[in-house]
Amino acid sequence: MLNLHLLYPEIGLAVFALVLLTADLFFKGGKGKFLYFLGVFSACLTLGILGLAYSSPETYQGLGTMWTVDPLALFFKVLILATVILVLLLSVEYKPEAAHGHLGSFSALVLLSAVGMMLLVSAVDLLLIFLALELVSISSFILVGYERKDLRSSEGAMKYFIIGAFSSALMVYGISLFYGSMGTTRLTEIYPLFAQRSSAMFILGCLLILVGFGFKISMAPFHLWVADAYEGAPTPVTAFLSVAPKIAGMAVLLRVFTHFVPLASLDLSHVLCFLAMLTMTVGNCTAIFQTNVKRLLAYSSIAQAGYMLIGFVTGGILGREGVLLYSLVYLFMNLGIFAVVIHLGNEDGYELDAFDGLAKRDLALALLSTFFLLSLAGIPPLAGFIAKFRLFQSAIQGGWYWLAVVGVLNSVISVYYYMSIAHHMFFREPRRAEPARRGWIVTGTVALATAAIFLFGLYPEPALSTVRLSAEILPARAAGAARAAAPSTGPALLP
Amino acid sequence: MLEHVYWIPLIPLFTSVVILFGGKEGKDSKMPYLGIAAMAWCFLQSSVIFFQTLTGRIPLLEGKEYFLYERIPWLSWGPNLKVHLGVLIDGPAATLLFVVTLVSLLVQIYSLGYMYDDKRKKRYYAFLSFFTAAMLGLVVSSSLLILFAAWELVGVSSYLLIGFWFEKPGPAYAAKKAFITTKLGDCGFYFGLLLLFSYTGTFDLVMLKSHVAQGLLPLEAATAIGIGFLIGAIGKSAQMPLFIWLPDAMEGPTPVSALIHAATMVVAGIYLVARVYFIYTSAPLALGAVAWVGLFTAFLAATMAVTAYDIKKVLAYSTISQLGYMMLGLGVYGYTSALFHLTTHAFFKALLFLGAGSVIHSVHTNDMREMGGLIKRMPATATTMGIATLTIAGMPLLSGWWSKEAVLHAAYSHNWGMWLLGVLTAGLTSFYMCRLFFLTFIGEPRDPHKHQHAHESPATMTGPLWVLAMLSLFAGGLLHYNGLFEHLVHFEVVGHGEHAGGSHAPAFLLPGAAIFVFLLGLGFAYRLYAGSLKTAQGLRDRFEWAADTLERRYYFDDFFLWLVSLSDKLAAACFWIDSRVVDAIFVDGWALVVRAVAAASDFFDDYFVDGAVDGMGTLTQDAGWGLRKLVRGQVQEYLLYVSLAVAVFATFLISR
Amino acid sequence: MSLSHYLVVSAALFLIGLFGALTRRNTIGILMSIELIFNAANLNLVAFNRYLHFDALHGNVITLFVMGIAAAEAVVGLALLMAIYRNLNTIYAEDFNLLKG
Amino acid sequence: MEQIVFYSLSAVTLIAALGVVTMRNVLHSALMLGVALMGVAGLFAALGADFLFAGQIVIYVTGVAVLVLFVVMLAGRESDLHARQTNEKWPLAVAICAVIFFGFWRCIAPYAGTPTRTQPEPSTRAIGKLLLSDYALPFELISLILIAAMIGAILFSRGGSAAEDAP
Amino acid sequence: MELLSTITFLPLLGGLVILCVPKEKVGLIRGLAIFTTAATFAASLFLLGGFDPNLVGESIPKLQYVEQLNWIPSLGVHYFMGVDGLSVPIILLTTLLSFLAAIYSIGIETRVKEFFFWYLLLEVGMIGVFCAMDLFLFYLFWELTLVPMYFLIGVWGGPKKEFAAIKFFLFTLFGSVFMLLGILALYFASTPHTFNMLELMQANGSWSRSFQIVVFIAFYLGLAVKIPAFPFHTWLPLAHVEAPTPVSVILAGVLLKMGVYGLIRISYSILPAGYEWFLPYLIIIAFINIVYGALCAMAQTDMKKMVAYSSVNHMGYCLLGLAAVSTTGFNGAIFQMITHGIITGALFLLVGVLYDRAHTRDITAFGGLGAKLPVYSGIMALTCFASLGLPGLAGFVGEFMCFLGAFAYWKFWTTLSVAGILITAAFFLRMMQKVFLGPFNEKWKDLPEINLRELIAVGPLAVLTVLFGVWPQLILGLTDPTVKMISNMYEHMFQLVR
Repeated sequence: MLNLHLLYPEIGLAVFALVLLTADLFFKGGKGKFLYFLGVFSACLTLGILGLAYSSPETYQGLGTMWTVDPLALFFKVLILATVILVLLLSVEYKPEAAHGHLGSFSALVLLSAVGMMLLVSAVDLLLIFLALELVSISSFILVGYERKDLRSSEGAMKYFIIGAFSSALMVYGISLFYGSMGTTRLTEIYPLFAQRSSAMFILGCLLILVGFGFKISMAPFHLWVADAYEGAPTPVTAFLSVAPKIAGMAVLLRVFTHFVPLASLDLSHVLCFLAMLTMTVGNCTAIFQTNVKRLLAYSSIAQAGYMLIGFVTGGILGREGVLLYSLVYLFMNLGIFAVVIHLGNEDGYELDAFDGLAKRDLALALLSTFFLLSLAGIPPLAGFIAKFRLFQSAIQGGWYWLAVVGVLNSVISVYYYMSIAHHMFFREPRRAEPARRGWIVTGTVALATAAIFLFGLYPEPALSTVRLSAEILPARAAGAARAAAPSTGPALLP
Repeated sequence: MLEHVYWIPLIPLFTSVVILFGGKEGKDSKMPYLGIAAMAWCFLQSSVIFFQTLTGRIPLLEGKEYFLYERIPWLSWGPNLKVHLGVLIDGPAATLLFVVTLVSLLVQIYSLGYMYDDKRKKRYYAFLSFFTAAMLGLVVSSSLLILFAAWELVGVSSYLLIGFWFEKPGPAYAAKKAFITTKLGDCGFYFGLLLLFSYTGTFDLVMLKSHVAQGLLPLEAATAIGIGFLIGAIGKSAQMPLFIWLPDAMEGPTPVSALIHAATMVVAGIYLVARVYFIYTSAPLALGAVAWVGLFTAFLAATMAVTAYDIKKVLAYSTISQLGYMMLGLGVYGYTSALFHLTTHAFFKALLFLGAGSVIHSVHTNDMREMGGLIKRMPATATTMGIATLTIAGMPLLSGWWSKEAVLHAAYSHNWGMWLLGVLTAGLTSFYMCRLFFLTFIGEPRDPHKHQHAHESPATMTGPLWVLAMLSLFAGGLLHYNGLFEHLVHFEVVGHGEHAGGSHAPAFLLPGAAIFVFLLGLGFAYRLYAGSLKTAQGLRDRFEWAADTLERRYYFDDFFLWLVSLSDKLAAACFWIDSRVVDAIFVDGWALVVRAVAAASDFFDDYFVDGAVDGMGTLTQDAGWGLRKLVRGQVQEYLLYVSLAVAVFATFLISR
Repeated sequence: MSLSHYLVVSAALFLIGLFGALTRRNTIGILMSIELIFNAANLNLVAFNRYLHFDALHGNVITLFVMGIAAAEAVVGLALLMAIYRNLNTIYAEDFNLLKG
Repeated sequence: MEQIVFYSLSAVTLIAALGVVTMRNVLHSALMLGVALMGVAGLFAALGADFLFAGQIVIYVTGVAVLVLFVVMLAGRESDLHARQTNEKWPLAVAICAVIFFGFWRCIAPYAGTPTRTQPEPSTRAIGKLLLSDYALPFELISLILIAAMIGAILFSRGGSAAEDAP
Repeated sequence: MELLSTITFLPLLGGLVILCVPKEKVGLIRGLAIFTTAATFAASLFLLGGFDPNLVGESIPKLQYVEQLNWIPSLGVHYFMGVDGLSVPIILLTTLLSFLAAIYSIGIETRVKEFFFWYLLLEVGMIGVFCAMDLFLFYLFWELTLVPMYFLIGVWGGPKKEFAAIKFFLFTLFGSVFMLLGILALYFASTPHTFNMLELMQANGSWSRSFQIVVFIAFYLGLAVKIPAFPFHTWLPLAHVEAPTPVSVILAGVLLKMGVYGLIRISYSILPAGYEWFLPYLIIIAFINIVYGALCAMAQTDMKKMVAYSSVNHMGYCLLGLAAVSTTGFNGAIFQMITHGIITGALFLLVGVLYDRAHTRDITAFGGLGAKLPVYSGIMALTCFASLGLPGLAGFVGEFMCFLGAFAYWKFWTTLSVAGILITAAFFLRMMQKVFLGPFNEKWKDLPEINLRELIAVGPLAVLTVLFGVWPQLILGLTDPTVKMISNMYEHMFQLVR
């Protein structure tokens, strides 16, 4: 049964993307800003359509041939669209004085990658997952290299492309092996075959698929492109890359590797636990030595991916809820700090001394960005802490003590470089006395993000309940099977 | 009169606060008179109490050995642990009340004249009344904890008074030294208190006495507590190892020395041992220690006094020696004799100091070598000093004779060796006291200039001298008459009668030896110091080394200085460890961890992957590319890492 | 011929592509090697479809899609390459060292 | 007879692939790529996937290989022709390939000797039906991907006109 | 009307109001800050008024002014605030010191608005820690104090302020992060998963000893950094020296107490087996803290660093009291905490007064100030003597009770620690002698006497020092019933220790 009606939001967004593409012909130069707002409007419209799915679950949630629309997918679709809206708004703010060509194609590409992500999040077929991943990758290759004139942008794009292509090639080979051992790429059908078919080829296939996903969420060994691509790309694209694909990647990881192919069965959980620790530690330790804000935030996003992996490794309800909550909170934290980076970047560039003396120039902005940084570091009264708390809770419950300890130590290391930014803001003298003139978009984004991190920090109850509701994955398999593989590795310390 | 005895310590306390904050500084401030009035009132109260208790008009409470025992709860924690603020008046307390208030009153009157031209007189009187309040608090308090509190407050006030002229470096250093040394002693006291509390659970003297009586305190605990209190007493009463602060304490004004370092504070140690005598009697070892410490202190101090030329230092050594006598008295079960000696000593030692004060006041120097023949210029001071010298030297029928004789008698009954050394010290005492008298008053004036200016002190100063002189003359006899003092202050030791034990000496031996030794000392002193000092100088040159050791106080001072420098070195070492080692471990340790991770990834990269790339320079490329830096942004490196990871994990998973 | 023969050929093709991607200094060489890997995967898919899961032609359809993707990748890659060539006038992977650290 | 076809085709493919990887001259390696892809097409034919054989030829051999040739011509410089083409890390790359080959060998071993059970028959109709029934969504999606690629290609290969520069 | 919440969040309200006031109106900002701290202090007095010390539970502490509402049901977290005999005196100390330090910080000229915002935020965190009875809430307030302190030290501090600020932040965070793991472990160990301290106190019977030890170590790491116990104390001298005077008053006066409070409230009450296992090490650490701290203080020439090391010494006494698991020991520890807060607070203010005038804290640079600044040296002498434990002043009673309590069980170590008292006396007197006594150093002939503002800040503390010294029952009356209950909560457990 095709029941394409489940995918109306994606289809609508794709149409809007194409409309934007054609509109690009008519609007040249300055008037291009309108196209951004058109993009934002289309994203809002899609959100509206999504609302239907939430309002009447029985009609708008269900299983298509290759895709399923379930609370998990809906939750992530909402997050992706929110990111798109904020990123498009920020790109209006980005380099206001430079003349803008092809604004239409820029926002079209963003919308296309949003479509890709929305499909990725709801796909249950490996081929569809691969195609969605490809759409996202290709559009982001182009977005990273969008500033043709800037050498760094094209070089960053090139590096990002080479590694992206390489890992998608590996992934395809993995899918072929998967197809070979399982006979089909549809994850829903593999469960009955699963028990007796876990041959070496299947494991290798899954591993190579994991490489594809690892690249997308910048897991440890596959994270090396992140810094170069983020630094090269125009800042709104960096913001977009650091949030949306990462969240989508985590969603698909959750769906594939905790629901359909339980980790423990392939005893991958120890490997992934090591990878999670590696990601966090490498992300944090290299971030300490950075002087460029974008590279620092790149490594910080790698570290954040590491924290999310904790929830993924420990599996179980708590782990899944932790990942969902973390992605929700991470979105606001990151976009908040990127708004400030863009705002300052326009005049002062992207070195750390762009933040110098911000407290003197614009105390409110300085205070709010400090709250973002503290939330990223996981300091209690803010949302970041609640999210990390949930993840560590799942780790301790699952018996992964060492993972929790490494996670906790990493948040301490992360405080060092987050605070080095605060250090520049509060302890250094500003280069220019007058405060930078702040557009309404930056103020709006920063205000929204602060409201979010304080709301989720001080009264996280609504967020936690929505997350618990949306942590349910369709098609629900026999409950027993998933539990069977729950890891019981922790020493029997717990009485 | 007796019920309100708790007012006696409180009145001087309030006056000291009033004086400190009220009135204005400067020469003619009225505050001193307020101080004297308050002290006069206290003296009146305590003398009434003393005479009534002495003459038996106020009887002992039935079945008890004290006249008054009241207390109010001060501090309570835990189920039954309570500390009370209370008053306990028994024989020794009454005596000491009288002695302390008397001497304090006389000193305050005397200071009117002595400190006449000092602009910070107000603060001086405030400290004096604060000191007296603390001392009286110590005397009357019923709980050992409050006694310890008063003990430390007395230490602080002596610190303030010694360092009164703090502009000069001498007094400042002496004050610090005094406080630290007494604090060292206090640690022993502190340890004793802790041990006592851990065994009995209370600080109250009366309760403690009943506890010990019931034998609840094991022997080794009693000994340890006794030793602890003894160390406290050694610190405060300047006994052998910790006496070094007393000679230096002479830097303070002379009336202060008279009050604190002769009559009151220094006897606190003796009073403490007397107050907890029941512990000592149950721990013979501790009592023995008391005796030997007292004996050695007496003897060594006496030897040191012989060679000293500073008039106040001689008196300081003599005080240490007399305190040694009292300790000896206590140590040989001579409880009454020790306290009797304490009382009489207070009078004539105070007199000696005040006399010396008036001499210094007029001659403006402490050094006896610049004095001589002052009797012509200062007849009143000379006569009173003469009486005091005779009393302390042991002239029969004077008060010194009675009390010292009683102590020697008790020593003899206990162990004749002690008695012999005691008599020898008595001889030395009379020698150095007469030497002092002759050097200052007799013979021709060595410094004519000072001699001309010497003048008799004003009435306010000589008045107290005469009062003390009269007391030194008659007090001994009166108190000894038909055992008045005996009745007031006695401690019957169950196993050891006052006169029991020890061989009974023939009646004439003890007094005879004492008289003989007194005359011997007098003769020698006259021979050496009355006329020219040639012979004395000759003797000194021949026994150069002996004179030198005595000058250096048997190198105790150097020992403690070395101890202080040792603690400074230790402190410096600790701080070095703290800033280098402990800090390094935790701060750099943390940075180390982070750098290790970064280095590991670099090492992995350089060694493993870039091995070949380092040879970049040698690559034959056309000039366009030029020298290329070691490249980290190598995209193919990233590919290598990815494939390497895949290879490793593949083998790991499949081979499992 | 049996399935393992084809699998061996595709594995060999995969490895050669991998080797090429890791060692070629010219970016185009890297792209070409990645094309080889894609083809190895296609070969795999068709072989499995033919030998094991012959009931439905899923394998072939997937291969078709993979070809499409490979083509798209090549297009974008080469376009990027042209952009870089115009700025840096070199296409050697070692020279992309502007972004590092 | 079938062995001969298989062995010759696979030999051609593998040698051509090796050529792509090791040829000093980029132009030659591009040509070799074309030959390799043709070999793969042949293998498809051997496996009875006729539609794919045609598809491979159309898409890859003509499209991609030729495109690569153009780019080599455009971007290549005289100095590239005789430059050493492999960087110094090739010993490590060989080691990695060997390890992975060992992994593959462990996977392939169980499938040795599985015979083909059905006779190959024309597959175009079946593929067509499948494409529009089960794989409808991927079909649409691939079009979106190609559009995106198109945008990229146009954007990047646009001339040096700096006027309407990208944001 | 929830009194505890008002006391805790009144400063936050003040802080937010200050944020809205424009930067230039310095006078208004200072007025607002002092008014807020004064109001908080008044509210805490009101709390004291209504608090009945004898209302004590049998097996677990009985709380007063309890506020409990369901804050995050999905995490099982309750907004649970309550006070008992242990926390009331410390809250009073916090509000008093904050009020007096606020008066003293009128002297701050640069960036006044930010200073008072962080300052009031700090006060919220501190008060919250002592009222929170829910582990999650406790941790939240505990970390809330970190950020403001980082900025207060970092912006207004001395020459090496940035390094001191980040070192303080990382050190404390490193410890408290392990505390978080401990809290999580406790959460999962309790049968109906809960963060509520009171329920955890009852649930610890069922936990295995090794579990309690591991969790105890996790908590101890966090608390030891704050106390500061021996190996983790190196941040203290640096932070104290670099922090501006009012901040170092708060740092010494209150932040150090959070560690000891945590030890009693969490480590002892919830993990008795862990605590009992750790006792022998605790007494050794206490001894090291006392003697090592005193010796390091002796070697200092910087006055403020010396006072900082003396706080290490004094907190050593608290640890000594804690090592004696008895009513005497605990009472002594709490008493010592309160009086140390008052005395060291006053000491830091006085050192600050001298620093503001002479711009140097080097002891050897001064001489004979006694004559020039009579009132100042009078108060300084009083505080120094109180700090070295002179009876009749507040320092002695707490110290003595700690020794009494500890002596009952650890005779050897306590006797050694008595040497600590002597060394403390030595270095304080050495400082007094070098600075106040001896020949007058002409360099300082124009030093002005202590002014009214500083006198108002220090005066009450000096009066309290004497008051608590002469009549200590004022504090003991408050704490004794609760401590009696706490100390024999685990009578059977610690029997073997006795």
